[in-house]
Amino acid sequence: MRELELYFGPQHLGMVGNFSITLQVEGDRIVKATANPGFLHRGFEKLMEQRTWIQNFPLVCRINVVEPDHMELMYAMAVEKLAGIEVPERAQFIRSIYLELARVGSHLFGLWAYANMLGFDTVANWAMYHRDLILDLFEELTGGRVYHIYLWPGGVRRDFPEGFEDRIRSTLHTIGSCVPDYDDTFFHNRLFYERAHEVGKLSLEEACRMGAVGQVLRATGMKKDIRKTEPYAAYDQVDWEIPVRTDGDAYSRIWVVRDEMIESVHMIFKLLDKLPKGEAYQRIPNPFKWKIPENEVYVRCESSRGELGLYLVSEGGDKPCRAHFRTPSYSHGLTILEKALENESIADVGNIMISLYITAPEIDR
Amino acid sequence: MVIVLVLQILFVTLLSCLVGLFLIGLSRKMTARIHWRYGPPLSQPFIDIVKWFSQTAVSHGKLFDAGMIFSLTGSVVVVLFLPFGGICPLRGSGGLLVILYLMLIAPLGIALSAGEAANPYASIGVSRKLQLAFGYELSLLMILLSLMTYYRTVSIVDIVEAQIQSGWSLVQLPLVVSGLAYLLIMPAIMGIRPFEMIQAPQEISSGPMAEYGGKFLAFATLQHALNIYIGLSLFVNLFLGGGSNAGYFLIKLLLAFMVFQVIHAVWPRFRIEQAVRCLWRWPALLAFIGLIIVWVTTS
Amino acid sequence: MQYELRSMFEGISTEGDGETRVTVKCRKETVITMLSFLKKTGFDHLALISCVDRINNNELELVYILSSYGGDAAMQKLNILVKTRIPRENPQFYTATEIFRNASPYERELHELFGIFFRGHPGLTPLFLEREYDIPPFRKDFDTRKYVKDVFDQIPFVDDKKGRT
Amino acid sequence: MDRNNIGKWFKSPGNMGQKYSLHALYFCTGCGIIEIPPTITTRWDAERFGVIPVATPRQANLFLITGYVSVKTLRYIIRSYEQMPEPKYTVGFGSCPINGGMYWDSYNTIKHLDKYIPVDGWIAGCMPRPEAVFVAVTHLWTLIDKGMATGYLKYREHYTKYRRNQEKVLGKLEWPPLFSIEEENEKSREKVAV
Repeated sequence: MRELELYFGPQHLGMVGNFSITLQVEGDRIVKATANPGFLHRGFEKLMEQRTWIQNFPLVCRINVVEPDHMELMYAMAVEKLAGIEVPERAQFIRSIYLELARVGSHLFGLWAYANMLGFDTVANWAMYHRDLILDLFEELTGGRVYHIYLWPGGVRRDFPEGFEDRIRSTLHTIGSCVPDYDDTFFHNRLFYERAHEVGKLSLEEACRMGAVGQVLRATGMKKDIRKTEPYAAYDQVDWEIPVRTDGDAYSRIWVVRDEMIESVHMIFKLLDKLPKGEAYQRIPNPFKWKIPENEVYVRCESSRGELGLYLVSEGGDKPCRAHFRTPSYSHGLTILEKALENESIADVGNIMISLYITAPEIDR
Repeated sequence: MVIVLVLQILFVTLLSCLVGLFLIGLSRKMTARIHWRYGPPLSQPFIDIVKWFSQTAVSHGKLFDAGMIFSLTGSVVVVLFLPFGGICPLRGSGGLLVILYLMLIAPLGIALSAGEAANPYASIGVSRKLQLAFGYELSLLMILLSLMTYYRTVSIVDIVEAQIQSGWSLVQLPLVVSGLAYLLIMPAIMGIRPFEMIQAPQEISSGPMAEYGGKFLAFATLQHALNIYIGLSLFVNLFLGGGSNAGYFLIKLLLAFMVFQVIHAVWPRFRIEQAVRCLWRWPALLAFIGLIIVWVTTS
Repeated sequence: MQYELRSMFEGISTEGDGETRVTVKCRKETVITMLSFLKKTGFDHLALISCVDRINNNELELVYILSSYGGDAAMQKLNILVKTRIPRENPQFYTATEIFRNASPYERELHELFGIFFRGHPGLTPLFLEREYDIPPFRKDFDTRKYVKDVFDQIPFVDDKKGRT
Repeated sequence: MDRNNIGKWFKSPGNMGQKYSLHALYFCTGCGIIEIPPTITTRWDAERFGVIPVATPRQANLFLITGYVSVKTLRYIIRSYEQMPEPKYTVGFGSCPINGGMYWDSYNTIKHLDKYIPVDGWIAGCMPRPEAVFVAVTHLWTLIDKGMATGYLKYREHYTKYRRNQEKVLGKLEWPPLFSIEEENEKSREKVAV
């Protein structure tokens, strides 16, 4: 049969983010897939070298538009470690609550993308609506819907407003009350199983060899989560479980996402119950004259896509010398995607891509 | 006499286009309501058609234009064979076999036209369309055979008249199984979910429609509207007793459409090989059983 | 851990708190053997390959960050930063793609942004960039502001009626 | 639909059709795309105004440039824009296509989008809220009504200049020009000016 070269993206309705895959197709089967990133490359890390430590905050959150909060956390944590700033306990709790809210929002966005891809328009619309409810909380807290710039070296920018904890609870109850509906129409739907089962399968060994992290790894059966192995913020203060499934296909990846969302919501409730009183931020030196001693640091956290890291070098100046983000989508999108797409049908390209949770801006930076 | 015929032809063509477009608008509104949205105005498809005709359009060759016209003509001719209430312009000739034959013209025309565009997504879409047709044609043939055996006629008008006297086919015992089979293949004929993989914008960039813009898209949408009308009208005429007048017929059409729309709104789409497997399993089996039942009871 | 490494390899120096981060500085010849040794010991996850332009010393510093998938809790906590320095002019290095499969895109990126040639890499094709640059853009002596002024600001507006420049 | 519009529908059906059925090309050019899903789904529901995303440029007549434009994306933006049937409208979404926004000193993003393709309207902000899309759409309606949304005509008229600007950034373009290029005329005009 004749081989055909097919361009999937960047202008494509099934493509979430500006990303392109070149497919070698034989009939309906994909022989070879080549990822083609770079449509969103802005040279962030170069731009960061030209701005002062505090000026970089608006920049880092724009690296991943779906989930800017973990990027802020990374940068704030790295600066704290370099400058030796302690974070008050209340700020740690607030950070955890805020990051878990962001995780739920990001997973709902992923659910929108995945459901939309398979044609579950109704579920997609619901998911987007519920994400908007979470964005409303963020808007009240920080003033921005998408980009918040809320985390700060030494804590958070401002404390929770009055009654905010109750509003978080009621919003999460609203979303949680719809979980049975989601289950009936989407997760327990036979067609979802038919479409996603045995698609884009990865074994545990392959996943480890190609550097999988996050729910791609957890769907293959490995119980690994940075929040447990190297706890940051207040994750070691409450009990929670790591959801795991063993099949390693798109079906189990989406189920892991669902379980993680529910686990996150439970975690927020526990954190809210334990929230201590006190200061929410520590004063930092004058940001205009702030110089950070010469050192280097590698920090990591668990974003909603997996292990997120930042390698930050200071040369004793008022600007960073070098910053390099280790983003989970990088190996998912460039190594694993090419492998997972081999011998799959054209109908499943978007299906696999979104189940791997790839966001293009994270790759390109 | 000729004038009456011409008037009837014009009337039915125009009305079926209008009904088809109205159904598309209704479908968009209903889907929106199920999505917790407000939805577009019901007249939105008409506005779209007006817009597309006012745009420039890029043609990709003579066959690109001819295929489109070919396919639209095929659909219009099928419509003329279907009774619209009491009106059926071409009542004397043909009947079910001709309809079955003519229904193949529309996909072929689209295939010719989209093939000329040389867009790989369009050709994938066309191959999906033909595979899907291959999936439901057999069941459709068996269902029509059982109807023809039961009523001992090939004329669709006679079948409608027989139903007016003796009640709907769907509630007559020997035909119930065939009716169920038709209900199952109905989404595939109309091209809605879970059999929407022909267009599947998230997978293959709306398939055969990928290269259509401007007036070509308008024609393609009209053809799609007619296609929906044909699928529903066949069902209403064959199983729901047609209609003694146009109003009654339209109400039945609308109710049948709404049932399928609800399915369309909450289901995803199959992969093409899953769809063909599914179509060859249950509907084909049911249609075969129905055929045997009818054959046993009538002989 | 640090003692073990120091006894096995020559000419390396290690530092770190021993619990979460360990930095290993070594000569450029030992890096590849070091990486494969560390992979066998259990540090089988390559988190990042980064590069720092030390323009004052006229050197490029390559940083490989490793962590562990399996292993006990203490080992999972540990990140190892393997560092080496290569000259800035005509920089060349050996590829790590045969040890870690996900090293390939990182090396392509460094090839593009820093101009480091990785010997033995299966395909060092461009990854991100569309235009070609005289100096690889992530090096310290590449001035993006000047570049923007020279390239993008020189392109004229199409209608000059509004008086914009 | 507004009853006052019936007269307009008879007078210029084409314009009214363009107004009430803006089909936006789904192209995630930048991070602004994050606000498009809320705009088209339950919370804001752009389909009320006839704005829906479509899959291919041939079916679209509204091009929302959502966010910064890198050099690599610009090539695909131009290709998509040239494939859209006329009349077509472009709206820049976010600060970055206006003047570079916060990437004013980045080496890989173009700063002024209207140097390369004509733009009919801008939405400022980073990130603009979904309501801003509706404001832009209603403004675009006014422009279409008054006959001022003529970006596509401008593209025809100044095609030589646009093409030259595009080639300055992207190098030699591999597709043939959409309209004729007046190479000699330009040269002779320059000579006269000299």
